[in-house]
Amino acid sequence: MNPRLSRRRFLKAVIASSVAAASSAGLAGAYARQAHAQDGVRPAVERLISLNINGRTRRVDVLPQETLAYTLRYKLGLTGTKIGCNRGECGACTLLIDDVPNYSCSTLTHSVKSRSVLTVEGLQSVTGELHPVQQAFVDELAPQCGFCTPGQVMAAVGLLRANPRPTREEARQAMSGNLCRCGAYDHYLNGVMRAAEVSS
Amino acid sequence: MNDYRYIGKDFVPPDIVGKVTGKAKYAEDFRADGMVFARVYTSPMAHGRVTRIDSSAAAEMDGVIGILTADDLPPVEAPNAPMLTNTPVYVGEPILAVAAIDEKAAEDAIARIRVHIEPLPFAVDPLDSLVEGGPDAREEGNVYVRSREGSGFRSVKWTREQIDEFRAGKEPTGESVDEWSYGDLERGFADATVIIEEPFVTNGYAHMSMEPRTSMAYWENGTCFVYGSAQSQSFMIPGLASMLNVEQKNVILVSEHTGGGFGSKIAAYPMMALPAWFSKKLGRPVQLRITREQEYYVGSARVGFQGWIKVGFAADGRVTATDLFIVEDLGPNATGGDGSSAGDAVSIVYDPESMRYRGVPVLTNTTPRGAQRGPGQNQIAAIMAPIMDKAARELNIDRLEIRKVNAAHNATTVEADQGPITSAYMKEALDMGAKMFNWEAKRDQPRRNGNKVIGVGIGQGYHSAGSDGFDGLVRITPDGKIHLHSGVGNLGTYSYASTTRSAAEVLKCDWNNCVIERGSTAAHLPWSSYQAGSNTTFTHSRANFVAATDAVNKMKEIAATTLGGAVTDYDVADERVFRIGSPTQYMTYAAVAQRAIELGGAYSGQTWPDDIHEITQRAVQNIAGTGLIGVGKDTLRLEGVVPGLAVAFAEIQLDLETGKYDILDYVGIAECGTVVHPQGLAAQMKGGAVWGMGMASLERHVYDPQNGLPANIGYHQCGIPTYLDTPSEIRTGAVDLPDPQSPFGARGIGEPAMGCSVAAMTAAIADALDGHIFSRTPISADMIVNHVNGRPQSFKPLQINNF
Amino acid sequence: MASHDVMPDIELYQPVELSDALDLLERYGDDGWLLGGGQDTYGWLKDRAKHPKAMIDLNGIDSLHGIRELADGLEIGAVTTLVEMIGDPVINRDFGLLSQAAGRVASPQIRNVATLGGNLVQDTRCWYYRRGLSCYRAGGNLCYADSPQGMNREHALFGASRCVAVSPSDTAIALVALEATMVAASLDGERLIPAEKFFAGPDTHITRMTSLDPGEILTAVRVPSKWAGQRFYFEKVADRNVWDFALVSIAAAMAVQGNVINDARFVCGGVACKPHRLRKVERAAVGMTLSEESADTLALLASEGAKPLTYNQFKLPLMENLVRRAVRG
Amino acid sequence: MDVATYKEDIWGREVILGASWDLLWLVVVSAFVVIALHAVILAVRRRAARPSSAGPRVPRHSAVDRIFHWIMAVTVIVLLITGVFPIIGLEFSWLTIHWIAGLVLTASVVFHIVRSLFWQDLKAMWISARDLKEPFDATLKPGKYSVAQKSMHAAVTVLVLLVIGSGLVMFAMIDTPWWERSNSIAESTLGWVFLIHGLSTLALIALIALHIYFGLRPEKLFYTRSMIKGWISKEELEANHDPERWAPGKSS
Repeated sequence: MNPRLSRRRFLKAVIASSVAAASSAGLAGAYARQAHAQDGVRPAVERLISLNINGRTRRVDVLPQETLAYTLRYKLGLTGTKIGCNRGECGACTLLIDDVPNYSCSTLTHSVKSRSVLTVEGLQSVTGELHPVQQAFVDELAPQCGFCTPGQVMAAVGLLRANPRPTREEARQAMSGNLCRCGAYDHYLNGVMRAAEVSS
Repeated sequence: MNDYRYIGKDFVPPDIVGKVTGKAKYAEDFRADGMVFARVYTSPMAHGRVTRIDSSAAAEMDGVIGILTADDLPPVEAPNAPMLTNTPVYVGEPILAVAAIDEKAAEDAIARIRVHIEPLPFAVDPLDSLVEGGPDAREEGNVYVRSREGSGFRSVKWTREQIDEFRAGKEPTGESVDEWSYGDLERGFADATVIIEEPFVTNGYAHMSMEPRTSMAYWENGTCFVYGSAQSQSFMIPGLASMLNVEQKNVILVSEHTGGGFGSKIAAYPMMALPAWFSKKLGRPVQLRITREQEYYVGSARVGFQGWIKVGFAADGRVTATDLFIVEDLGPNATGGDGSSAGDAVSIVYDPESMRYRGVPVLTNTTPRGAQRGPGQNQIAAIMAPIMDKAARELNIDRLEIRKVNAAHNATTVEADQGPITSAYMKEALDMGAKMFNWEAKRDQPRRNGNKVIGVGIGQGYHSAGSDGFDGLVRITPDGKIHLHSGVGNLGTYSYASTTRSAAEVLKCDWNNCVIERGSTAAHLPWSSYQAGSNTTFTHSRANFVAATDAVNKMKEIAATTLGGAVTDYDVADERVFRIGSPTQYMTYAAVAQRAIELGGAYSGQTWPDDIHEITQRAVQNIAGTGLIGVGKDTLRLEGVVPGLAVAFAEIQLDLETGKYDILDYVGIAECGTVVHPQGLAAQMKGGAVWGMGMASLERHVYDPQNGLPANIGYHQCGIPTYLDTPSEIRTGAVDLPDPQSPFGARGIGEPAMGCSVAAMTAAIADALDGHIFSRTPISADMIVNHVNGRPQSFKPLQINNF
Repeated sequence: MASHDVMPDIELYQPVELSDALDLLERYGDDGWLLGGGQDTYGWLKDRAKHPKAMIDLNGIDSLHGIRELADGLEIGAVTTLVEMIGDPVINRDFGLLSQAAGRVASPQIRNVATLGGNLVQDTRCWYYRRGLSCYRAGGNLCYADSPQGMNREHALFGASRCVAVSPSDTAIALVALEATMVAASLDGERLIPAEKFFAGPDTHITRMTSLDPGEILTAVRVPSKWAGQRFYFEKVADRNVWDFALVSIAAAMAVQGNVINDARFVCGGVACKPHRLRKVERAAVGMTLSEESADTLALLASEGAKPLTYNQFKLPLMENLVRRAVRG
Repeated sequence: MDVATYKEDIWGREVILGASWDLLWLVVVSAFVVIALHAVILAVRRRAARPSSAGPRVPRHSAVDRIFHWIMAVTVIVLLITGVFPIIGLEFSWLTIHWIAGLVLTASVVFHIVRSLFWQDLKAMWISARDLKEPFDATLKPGKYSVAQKSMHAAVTVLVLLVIGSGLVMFAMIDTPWWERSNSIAESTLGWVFLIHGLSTLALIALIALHIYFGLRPEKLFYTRSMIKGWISKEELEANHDPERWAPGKSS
């Protein structure tokens, strides 16, 4: 039985009478038990859900607490999305949800039902042609170790969808939620600016 | 400029596309049938002895496959770090591992395990351990001494007075265990017009590579397959084999991509071997994904310095003498080296006429330390730059001039033995940087604007950047493909690829016909250098040159025997061996390869030179008969230290009210011989610059001395520089003068690229604060605010691990 | 204190009606965890430093979402994201202070999902507490940060009582400066709490950062027109310009006529367990003209009554400087 | 229901956190039950005529003792309110009031101890073998204090000393006008201190409930009056006490 719940009930009871308090102990317990029984009545989330990932609908069995990064990497085999910190402190797991950059390590999979998820695997054209951002990052030798790159790519794609012709400073601000331990920021920004040019 | 075909030209490294598409596989992206997931239980205690492990509840849980403890593993002799331990010497040291069907089950199990640990005395500040009666970080002692008389642990103590005097900024009088010197120090100081004496501190801080050191392993009839995160490739094998108690031929390391290392993944490390042992016990593949927090614990960190330095300058700015004393904050199981390397760096970058180095590497119960980008060189670079500027002021010399007066050149003699260097053009680098940066104008501009002050600084970086003795291996197959076998790791510098281009250069072949064999030691890789110490470019331009030359000679021999004439009559071009003067007489590389197979012997790798490493021998053995083999050990001339040098010019605008500053301009100049890969070089110079900026003011290493707890276990607390803490644009350049001892004149640069940056930053900060020297890194906003407001700093003198 | 990073088993509810959310909260009591953007949730759970039994996701409740103009000012739903606030024309027109504050929170990706409610009720960043140590705030018997050797550079100057942690919220100081009102709903009905009273110190609520009672949900924030379009100043000083929390931050609102300050609110973040109002400065400011002299005079009043710890004395001059800058504008 | 609550300390070891406040229920409820039972029993039992408070008076409690008693009463109540209410959910800024009240209580107790040691008759409070027969033998009448009163005093003495002792250790853990808190006591030690403080508080709550109940019972009300006004009537004296063993006026 959760302590504060019981304490609060206890307090109310004391003000009434301690006889009431005596029984309210049992009451609260019963209440709590009954509450959990009710879970059946109004259930929590369904585990088997459909996800729209890179334009495809995938049926997945998802635990209530599961993060999107975990579902992608461990259930759907989409390992392009990297887990650098699992804390929303690095951006390696960045992907787009309805075109908006998100940290998938800090997003519950159940919160993206009925929304479209785009990961780095979904950028290439059917003919295998690189997305302008990917091509620009190659041309500018933007990645070094490459572990933060998928996140950088997705942040850049998100930016260009919202703002096709950003200034370098706007790009810098928009990319700032992605850490690069190799310190390739300058090259990534060159890439973003190049991609903006070629795609417009 | 050279007229090479590939050297000095940009190219698209074969692995980069995978990085932008997410197809590049890192250790934790691999899966194997029946693979289980492991997690480690880490020590909550800075130093203790495990008395009892109660894991019964965990073992019975659903999904739990097995538990591994130190007792399941062969003992490891200190100071080497064990895979699992029963006597943890730092918070976060792995004590046991649990394997389960998924990570959650493994963590649920970890949460149910009770480990009883008897606490032992600990120290998180070297001086707290060095002082008489102070605790030793290990029961064996607080210093590990390496010496000819025999290495081992000792308990080194100073008297309280000696510690207090050191803290008070006086020359340390306590025992040092490491010492070297050259020249006449006394005379050097006697000759000096200006003498500057400073106590200093450089906090260590974590490598925190983006990719935590995940590893997956399984066994297949006696051979262990390890999918690990490694800076190096072939170089990992000997260490890994000994950790696994198997022969080198029975270990295969797959490491196609590595999410950063910066010195923390140079050679085999315990967490790489752990899953292999676990897999052996469970009989199924085991993956151990290291979490960010655990990466902080086991991922190693830079060695911290608590030091004292005294530098004498002649009237013309020449450094006459340098006396350097360093107490190294070594963590629990490193054996030191940063301190002495710092001394070496000083002897090269500032070329003092006389010098003495003394040091004590003290063990502390903090996270393990290891080499980190410019280990030693970069700490001292940050301390030296403002000292040079202070001397320049007192001698009324320009800050650029005083550096040029002491700049390393081809005739400079270096280090304790005052030996030669292969080549050095520091003066040229300084001039080039000054020009690009517009030094005079920036130096003389109005500095104060309200509460904002401009500061400009010059930094110099150094690291030995190359060695010899490694092997090269190329293979030409009958399909006309040229296979360049590269056993160096893939850290993200692309030097694994750019160095193979020296072979292509020699073979005069089309780069599109070249295939780089790499990524797995099963890909028949030669014995190669570790990808660290700015080593790859120099070392493997040479090794690949040797192998390619061997291939060319063999092709000429084959052509001569096939088409007649003498070997000297032949030359190569356009993937043909042709008779000089009669271009109709030629064989294509494809044909030569076919012929080589028929001829056998050394041509197709049936035999090989006996001076090559056993790993290379095995590689040749395995590809024997598949084509023409060019192989050889690098025995080219190498006399003297190979210096990687870099200079940086920085302009900052410091806000006196907040202690924060913006970097308005940054110019980094590389002095690394011939430029091999311009884009790659720029990337290294800029990455190094960012690292320097982090070290200068942001990156943290905080320990609670009362409980031995680290604060910076994640990216947030570590303070890794972001897009908005670094300049939007960083300018770079290169001197591009060839080194005589490298076939194409190339040397390495990775580490100096950072040293020059942190030095330029500390110098610029001092400049903005009218020459005030903090003699400490990082210089955080609070330190600047306290200084500007005439408040004492909050930390006590020489306190370390405080930010 | 083993290190963890995988989400443990926990129930998830995604109610679409506030009443359902309140029922769930009442049902689970302390074991229920309200979910906004979740950016200050998953770390706690992954670390297994807190052990709620159920997450109650408020994002599906339309009534908690959006920005509405009221007769007097405007109302911002609790699950409105920071990025929505940053881009909102009305907020930018009338309450630039608030959008500036929201714009300095954490990182772009976090601002995309972080909610106003979550940013206001987020827990302190004291690293000892975050590490899962059972200090006073975690229900224990001592404070690790304010021990003789505690590393307390980021900790409190004011209002500490046993616990010395500070309030990390950037939007909180802006809302206290704007004299906002918090709307809290519970099964017993709705309660209006003045922003200043909404945040609680350790002297009264050592295990909570707000005065929300168990069973209560912050549903909206009302910003009165009083300060609309006035002279604002916001600044946050942090080690890094992304992600990091304020070492010291300031939100100031000034009603200025001609060159004279008629009314003013100065609130600092990062110096106390709740947004710290600089009452002395506010009183003294009234009637002053905007000048460097007034800036200096007011600055000196900023840090009065501060009790610095071992490593945070730098916050005193920093506060004074921020007041100076706020007056300068 | 545990007596103590536990937690994992900084070293990952289980240590005591303090008393389990769920015990509060038990204490309050059982105190109530005991009181209720006692009330019922006495209600059914036929009671003797109550002695009159009129007529000549004899002194029972000197002014000093009465002042001490009421100071103690007030501080203890304040301490209970400031100490317990926040725990059961009524949160307010309690700490300062709590420790100030604690100091007042400590001071008055010290005063009382010194006074009783040197200027009062310790034996008056001593529980002898004869006292123990009292309740079972109607012919035996107590001296100045009945065995019930003596036991109450003894129990309160022990508990108050415990609560003050542990309280003083906690006092060292907070900032005061006189010192900065040390915060250097081991968690494991602290746990015991909090446990003692908590348990003795819980016991005091029960005891005080009884004390107040008896103080308000009609046949004992004259004792409460005597604690306010200082005197009881000769009649009350003779009805409840043995003049041989307590001759008011001679000893205070």
